[in-house]
Amino acid sequence: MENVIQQILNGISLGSIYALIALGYTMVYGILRLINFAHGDIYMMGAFLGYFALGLWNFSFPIGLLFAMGGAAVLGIIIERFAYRPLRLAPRISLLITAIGVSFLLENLMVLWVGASPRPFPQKIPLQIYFIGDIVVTNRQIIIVLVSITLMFLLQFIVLKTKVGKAMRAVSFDKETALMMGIDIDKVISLTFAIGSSLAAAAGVLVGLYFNKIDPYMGVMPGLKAFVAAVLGGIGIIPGAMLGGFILGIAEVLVSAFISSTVRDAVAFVILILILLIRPSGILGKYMREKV
Amino acid sequence: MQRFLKVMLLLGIIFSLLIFPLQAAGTIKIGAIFPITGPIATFGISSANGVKMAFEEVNAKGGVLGSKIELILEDDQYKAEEVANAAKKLIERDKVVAILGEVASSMSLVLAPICQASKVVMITPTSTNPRVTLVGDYIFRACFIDDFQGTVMANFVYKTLKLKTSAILVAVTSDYSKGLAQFYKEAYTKLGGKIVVEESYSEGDSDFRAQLTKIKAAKPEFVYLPGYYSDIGPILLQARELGITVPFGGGDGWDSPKLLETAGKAAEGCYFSNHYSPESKDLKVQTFVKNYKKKFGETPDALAALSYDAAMLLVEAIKRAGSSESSKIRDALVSFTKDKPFRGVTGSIYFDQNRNPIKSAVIIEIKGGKQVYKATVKP
Amino acid sequence: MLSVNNLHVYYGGIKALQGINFEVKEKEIVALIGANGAGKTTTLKAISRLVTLTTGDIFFYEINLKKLPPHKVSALGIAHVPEGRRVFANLTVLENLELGAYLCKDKKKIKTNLEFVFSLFPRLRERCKQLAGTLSGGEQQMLAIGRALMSDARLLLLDEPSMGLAPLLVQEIFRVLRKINEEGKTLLLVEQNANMAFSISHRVYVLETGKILMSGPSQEIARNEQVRKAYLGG
Amino acid sequence: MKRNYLLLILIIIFLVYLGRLARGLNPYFYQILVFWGINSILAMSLNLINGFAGQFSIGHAGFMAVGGYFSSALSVYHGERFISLLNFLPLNIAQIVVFFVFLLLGGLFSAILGLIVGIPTLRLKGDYLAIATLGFGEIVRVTILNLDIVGGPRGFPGIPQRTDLSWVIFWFIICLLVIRNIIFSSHGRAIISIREDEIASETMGINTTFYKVLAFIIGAFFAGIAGGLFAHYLMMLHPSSFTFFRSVEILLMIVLGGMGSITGSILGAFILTVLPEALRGFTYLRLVIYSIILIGIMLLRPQGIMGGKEFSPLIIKKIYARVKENENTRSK
Amino acid sequence: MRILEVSNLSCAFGGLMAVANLDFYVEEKEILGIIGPNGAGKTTVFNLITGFYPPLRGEIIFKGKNIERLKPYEITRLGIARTFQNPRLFKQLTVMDNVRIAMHKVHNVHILDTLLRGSKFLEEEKIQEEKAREILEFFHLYERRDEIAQNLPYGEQRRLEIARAMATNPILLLLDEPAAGMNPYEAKELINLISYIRDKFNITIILIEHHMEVVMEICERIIVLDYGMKIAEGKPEEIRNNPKVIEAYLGREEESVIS
Repeated sequence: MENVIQQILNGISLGSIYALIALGYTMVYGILRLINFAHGDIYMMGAFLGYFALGLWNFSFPIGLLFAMGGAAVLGIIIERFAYRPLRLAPRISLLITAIGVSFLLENLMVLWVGASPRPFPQKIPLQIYFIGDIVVTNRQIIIVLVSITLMFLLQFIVLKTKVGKAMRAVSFDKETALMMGIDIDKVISLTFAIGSSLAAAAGVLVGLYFNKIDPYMGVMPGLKAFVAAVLGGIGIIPGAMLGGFILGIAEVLVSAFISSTVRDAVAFVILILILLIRPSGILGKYMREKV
Repeated sequence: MQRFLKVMLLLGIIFSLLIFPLQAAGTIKIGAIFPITGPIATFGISSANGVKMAFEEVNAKGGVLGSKIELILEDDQYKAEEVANAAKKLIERDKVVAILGEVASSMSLVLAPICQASKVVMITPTSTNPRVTLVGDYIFRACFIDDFQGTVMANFVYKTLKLKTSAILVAVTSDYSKGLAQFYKEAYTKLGGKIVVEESYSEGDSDFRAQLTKIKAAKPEFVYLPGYYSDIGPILLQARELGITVPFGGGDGWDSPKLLETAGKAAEGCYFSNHYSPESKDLKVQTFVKNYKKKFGETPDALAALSYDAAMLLVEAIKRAGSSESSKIRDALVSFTKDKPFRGVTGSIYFDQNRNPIKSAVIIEIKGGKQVYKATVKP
Repeated sequence: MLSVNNLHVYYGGIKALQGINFEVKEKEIVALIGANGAGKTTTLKAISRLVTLTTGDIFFYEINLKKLPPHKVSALGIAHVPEGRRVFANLTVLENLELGAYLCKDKKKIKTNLEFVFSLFPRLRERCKQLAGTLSGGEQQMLAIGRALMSDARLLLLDEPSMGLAPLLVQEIFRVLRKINEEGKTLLLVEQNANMAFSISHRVYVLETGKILMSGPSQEIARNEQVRKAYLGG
Repeated sequence: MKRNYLLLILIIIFLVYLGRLARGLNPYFYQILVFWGINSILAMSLNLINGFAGQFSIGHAGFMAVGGYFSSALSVYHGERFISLLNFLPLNIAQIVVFFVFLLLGGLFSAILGLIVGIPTLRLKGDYLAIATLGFGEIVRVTILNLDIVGGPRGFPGIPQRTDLSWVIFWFIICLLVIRNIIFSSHGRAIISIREDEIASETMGINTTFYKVLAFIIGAFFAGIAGGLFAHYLMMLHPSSFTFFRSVEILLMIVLGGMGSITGSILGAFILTVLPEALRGFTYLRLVIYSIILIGIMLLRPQGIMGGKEFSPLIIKKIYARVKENENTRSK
Repeated sequence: MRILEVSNLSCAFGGLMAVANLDFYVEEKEILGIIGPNGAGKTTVFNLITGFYPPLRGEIIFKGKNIERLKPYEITRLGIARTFQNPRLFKQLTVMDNVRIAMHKVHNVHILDTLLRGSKFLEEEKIQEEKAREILEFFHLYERRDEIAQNLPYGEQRRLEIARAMATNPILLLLDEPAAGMNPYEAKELINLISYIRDKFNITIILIEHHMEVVMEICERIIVLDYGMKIAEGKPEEIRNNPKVIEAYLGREEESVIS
C-alpha cells in the first residue's frame, strides 16, 4: 500500500512536469491550430538556459528559473516570427513540417554546441528528504509541484481575467474578426508563444533539478508525451492540459511499477487512443458536432 | 514545367556528385561509422573522438608506411539504413581499406555483412554481441564479449564482497546491458547467490523512481546495474534519495568522468569492472588520458579508450602487414599472439579463433570521488 | 469622411474589384447593393484592410488607409460588422462587448457605451453572462452590432446585417440601425435585401462584377427601371 | 484491350530486367536506387491516405515495421522449410517464390492491422486522427521492443538477403499502377471527395467509412511490402528504424513532393533519399544543414514541389491519348 | 401517395429541443415549403431526414420504409438528395468531377475491375461521363465542366449543387435555402428551374426558404416551424394570412419605398 502511495507521489511530480509542457502545446494549438513539434525542444533549451544561469553564472534558483523562462520566451517569439508567421496562410501540414524542421534544427544545433552527452544539472537547492512512515518525499518534489501549480493558476488567471487573455481567446476563435476589433493578432500570437515557451522552460529547469540530467535530446519523448497529455485533456483547453499531464504521469509511473517499464511508453498511447475513441475531443473537450 | 526541369537538373547534379569518387592520392583511407547524432550520440561522439585522436597522433609521427592516414568519419544516427549507406559509400566511393565501427551490436550486425562481402577489414570497438564477429573473417572487435565482465563481477560480489543477495536493474534497450545482466545472473546463482528482484529501464529514461521503489522493497545487499554512465548517474541519485544505501555495480559502461559529476556522493562505494584504471601507472594509459583531456577537455570514457585502441590496433596491423591492402591487414590482425600482443590503453590484445580479443579486466571502486583500483582478473 | 479612389483588388487571378470610386459623408447611411460576387464584401474588407489592395487609395478624412495594418484602421474609428455575424462563440456576451472596446482605454467611456448598447438591445443585457455561441441568430446579429458600437467608432461598416434572419427580425435590426444613425454615427451598409437597403439609406451605389454601375440618392435609384427589375423584384 | 495488357507486362518485364542489369552499377549508387524505390512505395502509399483521402496519418512507420518484421520472421523461422518444400523447382526460383509469398503475407498482415486500427480510429478527424495514428506507430514500436522472438531492442539479424533492385522496381510499378488506377476511377473520386468535404461526400451516397478504411488498408499493405523489401535488403531489422521520425520522414516526402500528387511522392522520396547522402561530407553539421534546407523549402514552397499536380512527360501523354483513342474506337 | 411521412419526430441538443414532436408528410410530386424564423429547426429537420443527426424519438418513413436509423449514404441510395445552406461543393475539383462523384452509387464497378482497367470499367466510365454531360447540359453548366468548382460565380455554384444532387438520381430532393444570397431576379430564375426540375424528372421537393416570394410562388403547401414546433400548415394564401405566422415570423408589411 505504501508502495502504491509512493508511486503515486512519484507520478504527481512527473505529471506536473508533463502538465507544464502540455500547457504550451495547448496554447499554441489553440491559437494557430499547429502541433508545435518544436515545443519539446524549447523545453530542452529552457533546461540548458537554466543550466547556464545556475551553473555558469551562479544565479540563485528563482532568478535562474526566471532567466530560463525569459530566454525561452524570446526564443519562442523568434521561432514564431521567422519560421511560422510566413506560413500562416499556407496549408497546415506545411506548417507542421516546418515545426518538425525547427525541432531538428534546435536539437542538432545543441548537439554541435554543447555535445550530446548528458550533463549534471547544478543542484542549487540542497536535497532534503522527508520520511512519512516508509514514504519518501523530497523537498525538490514539493518545489516542482508547487511551482507547476502556481504557474498553472497564473496562466489560468491571465487567460480568463485579463484583457490580453480575452484577446487570445478571440484570436484563437476567429482571427479575421479579432482584427476587426482592432486586436493586433501578430502581437497576441507572439505573446502566446512567449508564455507557452516560458512554461516549457520552467518545466525544463524543474526537470533538471529533479532528474539531474539534461541533454539535447531530452525534449523528444517528453514533448510527444506532453502533446498526448494535451490531447487527452482536450486540446486547446487549459485545465485539460493539466489534467492530462497528471493522468499521464501517474499512469506511467504505475505502469512501470506494476507492469513493466518497457511498455511504459506504449501505455501513454494506449490510454490516448482509448480516450479518443470514447471521447473524441478529450476528457474536458466539448464534442462539437460538425455543423451540417 | 520550366521550374520542374530546373529542379530535376539540380537534383541530377547533386546525384552525380555523389556517385563519382573524389580521389585524393597518397593517403591511406580509413572509414569510421558512429552514431554521432541521434539517441545514442553521446557514445558515438566519444568513440569518434578516440579514433580521431589516434590517427592524429599517428599522422603527427609521420603516418604509417610513409603515408598519412585519412579518416573519413560518417554519422549513422543509430539507424540501420544509414549504416548501410555509410558503409557502401565508404567502401565504394571512398575506397577505404578498413572501417571502424559501430558502437551498438545491432548496427554492427548491419555493417559486418557489407564489410565481409567487400572484403574490407572491420573492427568494432564496443559491440559485445558474439554474433558480430561470427559474420566472417574480416570482422574484429576490441572489447570483451558479454560473458566475461558479467562473470567477473558476479565472482567479485559473491566471493570478495561476500554479498549473498542481489538485485538487477537492466537497460532492456541495450544489447550490452542485457548480455552482462544475463551472465551475471548465471554466474551469481551458480555460486549460490540469490537474485531477489529484476527490474528494467530503457536507455535515455530519466525517471527511475518506480523501479527503484520496487528494488528498495526487495531489500537486496547489492544492485547490479550494467548500463551506460548517462543513465547510471540519475539512477544512483534517485536511489539514494529513496533511501537505498547498498552498493551498486556495473561494467565498463560506468567508466566516465560524467558519472562522478552527475552522481557525486551517490556513487560512493560502488564497483565496476573495466579494461584499465585511469590511475594506472602504465605510461600508455597516463599519456592517453592526459592527451585526451587536453584535446577534448574531459577525461576519456571506456568508449573513447576502446575506439582509440581499435584505431591503433589497425595502424599496428598495417605496419605489420607492410601494406594497406585489406586482406594483408586482416592477416596481420590474426597474427597477434599471447606473447606478441598488441599493447593498448585497455590492455594487451590478441585474438581467439572467432576474432574476439583476449584481455584481462580490472575492478574499480569509487571512493572519495575517485576511481580506485581494486583488483585485476585475468581471463 | 471616407473616400475610395480607383480601388482594385485581385485575388490570385480573379479580379474582385476593378476600379471603384465612392464616398461617404458624415452622418450618412450609404448602401452598397449588388448580386453575389459583385464585390460588396470585398469593398468593406478593403476598407478595414483585411484584404490587400492591388491599386487605389482609401482616405478616411485625411489619412490614407492603404499602408495601415488592420488594427490601426480600427484605432481610427472604423468598426466592421462582418458578414455572418462572427461573434466569439467561446466567450460570453459581455466579453464579446468588452473586446469590441479593445482599443479604448477610457473605462468611463466603455461604461457609457455599454449602457448605450444595452439600451438599444435590452436582450443582450439579459444574456450578459451567456456564451455567445448559445444565442439565436438574431441575438448574435445584435451582439455583432453592439460589439462594433463599443469601439466608439464614427464609421460603421455593416456587411449584410439581415442575412439569414426572419423577416420580423430584419425589421427590428433596421430600426436599430436607423436609431444608431440618428445618434450621429455614419453607416456604410452592404445589403442583399435591396428593399430594406433602399428604405433606410440616403444614398446607394449599385455594384456589378467589381464595378460601380450607378449611384445616387436612394429614392432616385429606386425608381430606376433596371434596378427595379434586377433587385426589387418589381 | 488484350494488347494493352501485353504491352504493360512487357514494360514491367523490361523494367525489372533493367534492375538486374543495374547490378553492374556502383554498389553505393545501386543501394541508393533501392532505398529510393522503397521510399517511393512508402510515400505513394501514405499519399493515398493523406493526400487523396485527406486522412491525416502519421503512423506509417508502424505499418512498415509490422510488414517488415512479419515477413522477416517468416523468412528466418520458416524460410528454409518452405524452400525445401519447393524442391522440385530450381533453388533460386524456389527462393523467389517463397520470398514473394512471404512479402505478400507481410503486406497482408499489415493490411489486416490497418483494418483493425482503421475502423475505430478513422472516425476521428484531423489532428485527433494524426495523434491516434502516431500513438499506433509508437505502440507497434514498443511491442517490437518487447518481442524477444524478433530480437526486441537488440534488433533482428539473420534475415536472408532477397531484395534487389528488380524486386523493388517490380513492387514500385505495382504500387504505382494500383494507386493510379484507383485514383483515376469512380472509387478514386469517391476517396478524393472525402478529402474535399466528407459531409457532402456522404450525401452523394458514398460510404465514407468504407472508402477511408479502404485507403488506409491499401496504404498499410504497401507500407508492409516496403518494410519487407527493406528488411530483406538490409538483412537486419532494428526498432530504431521505425521510430516516430521515420513516419515523419515519409510525411515529409509527400509534403515536399506535394500532397495528392503521385509523381510528387516519387520526387519527394528522391529528395529525402539523396539529400542526406549528399550532405554526408558535413558529418557533424549534416543534420543542421538538413533541417535548414527543410525549413527553407517549406517557406519557399509551402504547397510542395508539385503542388498537387501530376507530371507526365509529353511522350507518355501522347501514348496515353492514342491508347484511349483506340479504346474508344473499339468500344464503338 | 405520401412519399415521406414524419411522425412525432424530436431532436435535442444539450437539453434544448431543436425539433419537438413534429408530424408532417409529403405527397408524391409535391413541392413542400418549410419556413420559420432562424433557429426554428428547419435545417435540423433536413439533417434528421438525411441521417446526419439521430432523432431522439419519432419515425421517418420514406416509401413505406423506416429510415431514421440509416446512415446518410444509405438514405441517399434510397433516393433522397439534398443541398446545403452554404454550398458544400468539392471545391478543388472540376465541375465535371463534382457531378461524376454524385453518380458513384449508380455507375460503379468492382474494385478489381477498376484495378485491372477491364472493359467493364471503361464502359462504365464512359456511361458515367455521358450521363454527367446530360445533367450538366440541362443545368447549363457543360461549358464550365473543366473549371474548378470554387472559381464559379456564386449563382452557378448553387446551380451546380442542385445539379450534383440530381445526379444521385433522387426521388425526393431537399433544398436548403437555395435562393439565399440571390437577388430577386436570380431568385426568379431559380423558381423556374425548380419547378422545371420537378416536372422533368418527376420528383418530389421539400424546400426551406426565407425569400417569401420564392416560397409563395412555387410551394403547393407550406409548413411553418417555430421553436421546433409546427405552428401552421396549409396553402400559401392561408399561411400568408395566418395570424400566428405573422406574429412569429412575417411581421407587419413594411412600408416600402417602391409601393
